[in-house]
Amino acid sequence: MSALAPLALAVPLVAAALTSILGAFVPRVVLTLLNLAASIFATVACALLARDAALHGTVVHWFGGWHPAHGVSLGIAFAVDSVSAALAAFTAFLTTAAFVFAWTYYDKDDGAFTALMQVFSGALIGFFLTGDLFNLFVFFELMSVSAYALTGFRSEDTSAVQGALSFAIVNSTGAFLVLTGVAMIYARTGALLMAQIAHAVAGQSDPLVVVAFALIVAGFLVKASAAPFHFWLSEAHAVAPTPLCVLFSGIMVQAGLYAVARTYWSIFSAGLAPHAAGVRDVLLAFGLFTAIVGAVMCFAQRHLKRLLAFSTIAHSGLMLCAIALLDPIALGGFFLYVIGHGLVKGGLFFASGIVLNRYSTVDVEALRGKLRELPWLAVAFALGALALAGLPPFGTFTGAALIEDGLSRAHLDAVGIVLLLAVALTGGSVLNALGRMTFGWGPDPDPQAVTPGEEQPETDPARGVRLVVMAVPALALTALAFAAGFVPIESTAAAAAQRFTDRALQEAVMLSGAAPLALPAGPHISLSSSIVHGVAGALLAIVFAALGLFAHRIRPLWPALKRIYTVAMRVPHAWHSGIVTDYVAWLTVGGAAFGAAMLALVR
Amino acid sequence: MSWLPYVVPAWIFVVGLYGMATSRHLVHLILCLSVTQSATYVLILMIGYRAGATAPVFSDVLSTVRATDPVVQAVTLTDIVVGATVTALLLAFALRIYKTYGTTDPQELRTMQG
Amino acid sequence: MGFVQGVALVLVAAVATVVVLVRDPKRQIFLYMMYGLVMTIVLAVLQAPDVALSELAVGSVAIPFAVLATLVRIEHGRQK
Amino acid sequence: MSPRARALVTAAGGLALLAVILAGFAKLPDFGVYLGPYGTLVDALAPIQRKIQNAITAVNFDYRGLDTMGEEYILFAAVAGLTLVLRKDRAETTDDPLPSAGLRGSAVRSDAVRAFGLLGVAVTLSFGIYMAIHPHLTPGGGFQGGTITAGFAALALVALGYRPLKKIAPHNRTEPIEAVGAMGYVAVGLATLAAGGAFLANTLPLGGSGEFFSTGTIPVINACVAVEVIAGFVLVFSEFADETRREVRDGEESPP
Repeated sequence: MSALAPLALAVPLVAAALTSILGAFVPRVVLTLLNLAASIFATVACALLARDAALHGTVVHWFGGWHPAHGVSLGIAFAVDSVSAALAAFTAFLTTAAFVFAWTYYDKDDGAFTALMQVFSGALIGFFLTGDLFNLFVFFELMSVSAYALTGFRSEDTSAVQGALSFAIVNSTGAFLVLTGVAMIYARTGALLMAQIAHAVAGQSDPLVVVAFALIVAGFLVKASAAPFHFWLSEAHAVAPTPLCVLFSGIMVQAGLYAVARTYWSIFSAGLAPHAAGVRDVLLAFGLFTAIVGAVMCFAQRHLKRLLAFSTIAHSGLMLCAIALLDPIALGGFFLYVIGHGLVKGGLFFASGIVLNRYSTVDVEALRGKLRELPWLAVAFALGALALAGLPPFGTFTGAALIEDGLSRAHLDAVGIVLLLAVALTGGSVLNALGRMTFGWGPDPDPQAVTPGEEQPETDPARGVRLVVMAVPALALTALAFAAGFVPIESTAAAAAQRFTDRALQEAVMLSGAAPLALPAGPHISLSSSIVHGVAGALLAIVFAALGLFAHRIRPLWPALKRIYTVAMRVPHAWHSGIVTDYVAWLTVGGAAFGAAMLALVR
Repeated sequence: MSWLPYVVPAWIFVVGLYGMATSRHLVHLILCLSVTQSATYVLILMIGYRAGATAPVFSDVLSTVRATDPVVQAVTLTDIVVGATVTALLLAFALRIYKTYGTTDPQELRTMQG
Repeated sequence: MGFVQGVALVLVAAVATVVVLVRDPKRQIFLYMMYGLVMTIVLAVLQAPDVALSELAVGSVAIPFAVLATLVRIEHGRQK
Repeated sequence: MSPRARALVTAAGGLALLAVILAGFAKLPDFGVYLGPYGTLVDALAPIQRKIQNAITAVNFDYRGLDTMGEEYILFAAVAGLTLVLRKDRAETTDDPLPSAGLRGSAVRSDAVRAFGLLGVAVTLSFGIYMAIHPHLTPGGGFQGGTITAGFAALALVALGYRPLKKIAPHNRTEPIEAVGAMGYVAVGLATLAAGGAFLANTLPLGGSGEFFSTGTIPVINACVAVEVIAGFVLVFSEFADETRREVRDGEESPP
């Protein structure tokens, strides 16, 4: 069974190289089928690993056969628990959907796009499965570099390369922060295997450990697009090809958050557990700030892909809060939310890809009334919007319910309300855009407003079979997000998260060769009390959308309202200046603030 | 105060960040990024250094002289080569931006505002 | 810490500062090549010959080549 | 932000970050003290376990071979992205081709330059290849040797001009070669897995210490890395050279 772990990584990588070698010689359909087969294989392999890890405990593969001796590891290991395998499987699944969508989406493709997508997917799989800190960094870099290359891929679009450059500069800097932290902890422990580092730093919480933790987490938060490290995300999403956006918003950002959880639970909790309250407060502050910034900016967008990107930032803030609680049930909620949100956001991005393909624009104002031609697409958008707001039974609801449970147990109900407003606002933003695109509602666009850069159509408009091939993944993901709510998985997820946080068992399995344990039965969790919460989110979303669409009809109030809104939005707009050097400045300030807060509160 | 040498990589890291944030030319920005990256090489190799030790390359007979940490060197080695190709990728982006907008000043590129 | 190592480390920090503060890439690239050489020395005195060789090839040949090509192309565009 | 505000914000943030980082660095072991155990063990075990003289190579291609496999693919992805961006660009941009300027130094290339260039190419090439194929014995290996070998491409461009390089290494040949190098690495891992060992297990005979054919799979993997690195850098150099000499297509050096 443990051979499946390296295969799940190797097969996509071999497929990528083969695609690049054969690209010029074989017909495109062969390449697509090859890559679909590789992605499906990776999905199945990771799903089997997840099942095996749940039934029999952590699956460990020692690369090169270098089993540790006397508690010291010479090599690298994949330490596959049910959570990491499930996220890897979800990555491969989204990649499969993206390949289906891209099949007819691009008229021509010399294989480079497909090959890079496959490398990106393989990097994410390795990132989730590895149990070695430096290896985690290598896959982090591989994921990043293939993502930069893919974002610059559509370089016929005038702004694509600029988005790719901002993306690359900010994320590379984040990676250097991670590497600095890794080097520091290596200096202390002389180990790179997570379990071994944890063993070595047990009970230590001096400034070296705290700063190393802060730097590693800050670097991963850049990928997770936590404010004020988030600026690159909306630019990368605005310009990246649609199938790629699905992976960016659906799993890449969440991979950064996963790494935060992994770093804390598998390594640093050994030393920082007595100071958990400090860690929690810092992460919670950044998470809340991110959720608010993302939601507010989301509502202000008229470029559909940027709108969805800012909604991802808001939801990333919510997920960061879930991790920040350092509570196994909320962590289980985070894992479920990743899947639920990934499905919903994937469906929304595919839907906007269809809009872009058909109308050559994703500017909401230019699309006024157009979506009436495609009512099924409008319905998909509406369902996605309500799911973003947390309406049961969508998958996002289950995750949010567990997170909310954790918040109320920590007596942080006020935080829960702010987060509810934030996600409702992202749902409202999509509904607001939908009302304009479908019925032409809403005030006339402000002629002085900045018009988004002209979008180049990614390809010729698709009709007939080609449109169906694109519609299938869009509708299937939304349908799956709906169906996910009926799977009674919350108790298993909590049990898996509990196991994820069990550092002592990980150390025993990895270092002393102890037998891994199957997942225990999870705690009983009742979701019914959260239904009110979820419905309230959806209703709030409708209220927000109505405000955006109809507030201008309240004649006496409208000028004053508009003025307040414009003035209030001046600061966040100025902050998102589009200038990469500003982003580096904010990254410096944010990194310093994060590190200083950790130093001050964790003692 | 024996940690004083570690001020060097910390300084290079921060000064590189400062150069990036105040840059007025994309090529300058990319070179500053590469300087920031080089701070990590210095740090990592300093951590693996052992006073009086030789490089971890042994001649025919196993010497009794201690050697430095080969792990940090292996890690840095691959990183340098990879860093070079990433720098080249960024330069390609910069060139493309120049051809599109006719400017290399990052502060004049604000089409993504908002 | 040996004398040679101390000097090399101070030198590399100083050259890094200069490379960053020289704003004109056409002059900066030559300083950058020099930085590559100083870095090679630092890596060598840290007993890392393999890494030093890589840095020499990358910092003094590969990156400057790509940068010079980019600058030539940009300069050509400016002249028009 | 205005440039001045940005500089101030970054300076303040940078100094704070410096303070944070130094607060952590202050607790590092003193410079010159390495506590281990990872490196100490590898130094002690590599010559015995792998009959290898260069412990760094043992880490790169054996103990932590998976890291290097990842790095190979980073190289692959970066080069693929770079060629995509630049090539697409040249096919689409409409601005005038360059005049006769650029890195190759123009049409007036004296015989002396050619001769020295050739000499340089020969020396770099042989030094680079020597380094690339002896990683297990001396300093050097696929990465270092590969970059230096590829340096010959840069020299060849400067000294001889563009067409000789294109003849030796046309893009449509270099790109698949690069991918083959990357795939070869994974293939070694898959082969050892199929043979019943772990992924990237070193199952070939180790040979005697100091022999050319020794250390098991390490030379095989090293060869893959060397191929990938050389091809990757040749592609980078020639793509950037292409940028400076667009006149080839319609100018002096077009084929008769």
